[in-house]
Amino acid sequence: MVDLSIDLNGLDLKNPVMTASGTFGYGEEFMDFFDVSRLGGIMVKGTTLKHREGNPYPRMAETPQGMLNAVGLQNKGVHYFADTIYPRIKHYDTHLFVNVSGSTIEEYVETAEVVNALDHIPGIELNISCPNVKEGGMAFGTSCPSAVAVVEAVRKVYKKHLMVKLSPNVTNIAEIAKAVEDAGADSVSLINTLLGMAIDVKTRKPILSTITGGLSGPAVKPIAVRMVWQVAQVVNIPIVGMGGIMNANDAIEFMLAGASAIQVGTANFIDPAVTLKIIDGIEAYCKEHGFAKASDLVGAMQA
Amino acid sequence: MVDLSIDLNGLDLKNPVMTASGTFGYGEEFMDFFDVSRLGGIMVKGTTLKHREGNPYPRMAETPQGMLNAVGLQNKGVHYFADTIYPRIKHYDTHLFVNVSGSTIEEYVETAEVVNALDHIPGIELNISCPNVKEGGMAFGTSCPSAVAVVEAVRKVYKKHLMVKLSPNVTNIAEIAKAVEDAGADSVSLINTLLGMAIDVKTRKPILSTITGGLSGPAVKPIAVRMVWQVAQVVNIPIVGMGGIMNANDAIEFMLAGASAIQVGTANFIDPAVTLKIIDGIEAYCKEHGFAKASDLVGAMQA
Amino acid sequence: MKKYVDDFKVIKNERLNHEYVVLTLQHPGKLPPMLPGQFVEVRVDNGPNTFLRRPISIHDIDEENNTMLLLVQEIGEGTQLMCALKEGDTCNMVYPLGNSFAMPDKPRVLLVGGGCGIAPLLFMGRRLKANGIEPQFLLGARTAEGLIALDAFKQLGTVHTTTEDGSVGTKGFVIHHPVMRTQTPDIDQIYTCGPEAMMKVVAKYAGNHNIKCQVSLENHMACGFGACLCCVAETLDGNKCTCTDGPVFDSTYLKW
Amino acid sequence: MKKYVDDFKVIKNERLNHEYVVLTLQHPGKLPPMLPGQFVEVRVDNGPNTFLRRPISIHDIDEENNTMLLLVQEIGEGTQLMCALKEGDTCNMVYPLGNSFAMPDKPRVLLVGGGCGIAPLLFMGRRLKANGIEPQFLLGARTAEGLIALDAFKQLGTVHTTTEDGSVGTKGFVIHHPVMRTQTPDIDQIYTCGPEAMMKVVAKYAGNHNIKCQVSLENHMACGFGACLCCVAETLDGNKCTCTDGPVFDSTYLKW
Ligand SMILES: Cc1cc2nc3c(=O)[nH]c(=O)nc-3n(C[C@H](O)[C@H](O)[C@H](O)COP(=O)(O)OP(=O)(O)OC[C@H]3O[C@@H](n4cnc5c(N)ncnc54)[C@H](O)[C@@H]3O)c2cc1C
Ligand SMILES: Cc1cc2nc3c(=O)[nH]c(=O)nc-3n(C[C@H](O)[C@H](O)[C@H](O)COP(=O)(O)OP(=O)(O)OC[C@H]3O[C@@H](n4cnc5c(N)ncnc54)[C@H](O)[C@@H]3O)c2cc1C
Ligand SMILES: Cc1cc2nc3c(=O)[nH]c(=O)nc-3n(C[C@H](O)[C@H](O)[C@H](O)COP(=O)(O)O)c2cc1C
Ligand SMILES: Cc1cc2nc3c(=O)[nH]c(=O)nc-3n(C[C@H](O)[C@H](O)[C@H](O)COP(=O)(O)O)c2cc1C
Ligand code: FES
Ligand code: FES
Repeated sequence: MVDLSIDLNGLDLKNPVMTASGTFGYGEEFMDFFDVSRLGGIMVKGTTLKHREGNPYPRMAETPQGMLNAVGLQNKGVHYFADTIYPRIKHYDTHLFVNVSGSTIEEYVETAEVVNALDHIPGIELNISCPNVKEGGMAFGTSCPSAVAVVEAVRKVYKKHLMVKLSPNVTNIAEIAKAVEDAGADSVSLINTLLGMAIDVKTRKPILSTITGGLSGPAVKPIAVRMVWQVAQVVNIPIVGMGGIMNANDAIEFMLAGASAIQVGTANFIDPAVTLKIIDGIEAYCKEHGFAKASDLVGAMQA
Repeated sequence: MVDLSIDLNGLDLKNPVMTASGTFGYGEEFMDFFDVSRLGGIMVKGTTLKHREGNPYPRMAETPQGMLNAVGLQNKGVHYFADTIYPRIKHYDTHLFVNVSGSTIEEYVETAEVVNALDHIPGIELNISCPNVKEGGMAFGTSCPSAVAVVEAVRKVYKKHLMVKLSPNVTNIAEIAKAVEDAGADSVSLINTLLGMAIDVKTRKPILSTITGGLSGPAVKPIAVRMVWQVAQVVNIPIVGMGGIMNANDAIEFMLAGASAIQVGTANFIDPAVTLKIIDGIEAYCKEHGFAKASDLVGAMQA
Repeated sequence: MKKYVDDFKVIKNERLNHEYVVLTLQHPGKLPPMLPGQFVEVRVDNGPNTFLRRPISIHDIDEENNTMLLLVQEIGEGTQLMCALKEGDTCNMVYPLGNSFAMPDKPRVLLVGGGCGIAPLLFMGRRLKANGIEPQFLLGARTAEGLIALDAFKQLGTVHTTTEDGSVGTKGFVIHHPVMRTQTPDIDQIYTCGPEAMMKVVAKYAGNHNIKCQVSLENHMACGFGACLCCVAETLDGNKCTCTDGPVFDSTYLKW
Repeated sequence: MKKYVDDFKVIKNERLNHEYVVLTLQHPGKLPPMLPGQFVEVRVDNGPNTFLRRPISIHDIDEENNTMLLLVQEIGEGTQLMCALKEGDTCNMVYPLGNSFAMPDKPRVLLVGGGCGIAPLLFMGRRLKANGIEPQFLLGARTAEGLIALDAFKQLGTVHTTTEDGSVGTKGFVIHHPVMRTQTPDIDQIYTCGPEAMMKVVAKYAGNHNIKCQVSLENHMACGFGACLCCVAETLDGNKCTCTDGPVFDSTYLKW
């Protein structure tokens, strides 16, 4: 038997496979396809203090082996989440994380405080890397001082697992990861989407209402793996890797590069039960290659 | 008749289609496939002051709609180029540019000086963005002060068209483009490859001998188009766009975003005569959409 | 309504003309319940440019043979690949998705379609007929060749047609057809699916005459089942997903 | 040698066993000159993971019928797609690429192949025979099933075989075959293509006995015609492209 469990800095995941924020709703949308309790973790949709309508339609463009999105954190606000959605999903037998976003440090802090009070939410993922909102979002994640400021502020009020989600739209992601670790993060997750754009040559207009959007999917995988590997060289906290994971081999690539766990995003749209296949595939790989524990894969690349 | 010519800050290109450095050899390799004189321009292989062996094999990995390379500027040095290769290719009836690289500012300057003396080379492309060499290369292109330093130094000795090739591995490419313009560049070209990585899960080793390499191909196109558009908002010199261009529609997307000319890289490997098809495709598009001049497409996106 | 992911078998590919194909797809077992107005998300794997699934309306259902019909219009690489499916090929689908046309309170029903938007109207017509309502169809196209699947519709009700070049039916757009030009129309309910411009004039006409009108939107989708929030339409209650809250909306609910 | 890009027509797909296929491809016109040891770059379009062309050796040429044979081993998505090509399909190729095996000075020639590396040896054997030289072939495989295309080789010369399990021929690797174990071998020239480990022991044997040895490398390639510099092998003169300076090298020239 392969031991699939992962110790994420004190948080015990039943396996390394989580779902990525904004691509898995609140898990409920997937219940028809499989029992989401089998997952290592679920990252719920990007949540802000107040209700947000998100960006105007069109919000999506297909690109070579990838997609651009410009959803813009549409959500009903953290209080609605706590009051209405949380009671519906808190019984899932897996770790639920809330992906927390804000336009100001105060908003991040206030949102984190609300989530801190929810018993069945063992952690948050601080989204300092959303490229699809005008204020805040990615701006916090692209410089060390601003990243540190928001992490330190949230750390003061948030008592559970604090995962910080990094932006790939930076010159030196390792530097930011290190700064965020020093500021008190329990783990880092990466990558969020890369800023991209697509133009419809027939109409000569940008396809997205916001002109630019966030690129995800297999196209970004080589960049994401590289960033995970770079970050793994400098931080001591666990890394949660993502970006274009479509199957177990992709997931294993991230783990070999240094990720303790992985998140699956865009792939959920194409195969809603893909995460189960990835869990089974990691198990099969461990068996075939003689790993007793999935955690032995972490950083096992031979450079 | 559509006028395909482009004024690249005083340099008259017969059409907007150039080939990207490191993907077209010295043009000779393509002579069997088509007459390279039909091109708007040819960017010859990355050239350094001294002979370079490049990186060890393996230097290539295939990725979803893209590839990683780690060639590492293998070339015989600028003197060999001037003495042996230049005489062979100088008769091409198109603009030949030399892509100039170095580990130190002095090397860039000395190499540019040698090229300055070659009558049939109307311009250089200063490569401050190669991710595949240990020293110099990308390091110069990822901060404004170092980019400015190398451009200013080369500008002093290089009297013809000075194109500067920007790195996409930065937080704010527009800032660097602006700095480089102020330092005396005649045009900017972008994007060079994105730093990426791939691991063979069977062997658990990196596929490239250098672990990381440069990502190119359609996968990066949305990022490249976005960067061209961002740079177009801030500079007044022409932009030469590239990154994943496979066909005329892709080329037009870059032009609409603000590129005066484009370069085709990886696509040459898959279809050696693709550049001709792109030239013809741009002409057909102009006809169909009522553009008398291809230059009218530049920046014609309606935001 | 429970959603599934299944491999269907292509048992027939009938080409109607140079741009339309009707695919008959067979479920490996028993087809689960589905409603008119719902759609499927088809996986089209073998193209370098087709990354996401493609949403396609359920054109018709044959419960006895456990088959589903899709009416596909070739407009890009994904639909081209679908139209190239051959007998015996496999087609992976997520289904059934979205809400559905609501059954009418009153019997005088008009279904207005254009382009591939006629697809869900056939299934709806069948269910109406099964409920004792004989609907009228108003189908518009650019030319005679664009008027497809008429025979199937004729089995379910009266079929009116318009063509822009006047080669068949009334000349003009659907809105120019007599059935929509009377001052006191004998219609209680309209269902419409097609180009947005067409649906907007139909909805406006319905509004002017106090006719209930349900429209089916074809927004671009990444997932089709509520996970991505890419497919929103602006409604009186803000942005709503066309894939879960839609694709069918009351026309008055949309901010058009 | 002038290079071309052309669509060939698949006129036959012969499956040899679960991993090997021989494709017969017909040129639309007259085949241009090609040499044994050269290869083609095949475009495999319809896979999300196959972005670059795939290099495949020229297995044989039929100048009369303007056909080319490729021996393809299924190892990944690209070769799987090639092996799935059907009669009548089109296959786009850049060809002919690379240098070639040099014709020998002396007549006693041994061609040593393993795996898909036997592919270019058939074409070479045919040219040798046309030049009045009857070569010996030494073909190795893991099991009897891996020994393919033997009949074709037998028409051109003596065929020796080895299998790792001893099911056919000598038990062991090619290097264990008697033809390579004599102290005074009656061989003037070896040509070898196959797994690198195999070629290395063959080259070492050749070196020990002062036999000339040409090896054909199968480095990963992005372009196949000298444009990318991805395919280099280390030689006495530094890095050389296997696609233009190779794929055939004198074994003593390589830094092995
Ligand atoms: C709920 C729903 C039901 C649908 N039902 C049917 C149906 O029954 N039959 C049918 O043929 N089609 C239907 N469509 C439309 C169909 O999904 C698109 O035509 C298809 O996704 C296009 O894919 P493609 O790869 O062929 O084209 P692409 O290459 O993706 O696109 C080609 C061009 O069409 C545009 N386009 C792509 N998708 C859409 C869209 N959804 N709406 C408008 N323009 C688009 C693109 O912007 C592009 O300009 C439906 C769409 C939705 C959302
Ligand atoms: C000059 C030359 C001639 C060749 N001749 C033939 C031939 O006649 N018949 C034949 O079947 N094959 C031949 N090959 C090998 C063939 O090119 C590869 O098997 C093919 O490219 C693999 O593509 P794929 O998509 O099936 O596998 P991929 O999915 O690309 O790869 C599957 C696995 O095989 C490995 N791999 C891929 N390419 C190579 C390679 N070139 N060498 C070693 N390992 C590789 C990958 O790293 C991966 O682990 C030749 C290669 C070269 C360079
Ligand atoms: C439609 C969509 C919505 C997303 N919303 C969020 C979000 O709300 N918060 C967040 O941190 N990341 C969001 N992301 C980014 C993903 O969580 C993930 O970082 C990214 O998509 C890369 O992974 P993938 O390639 O597996 O999709 C979103 C991505 C997509 C495609
Ligand atoms: C094999 C290879 C070698 C390259 N060598 C160079 C080089 O020497 N100098 C340089 O500035 N860019 C080099 N590049 C980058 C390309 O010129 C181009 O910027 C990049 O590939 C993006 O364009 P594409 O997606 O069309 O290939 C190289 C790219 C590839 C794939
Ligand atoms: S298409 Fe994903 S939510 Fe509607
Ligand atoms: S494969 Fe490109 S140079 Fe050899």
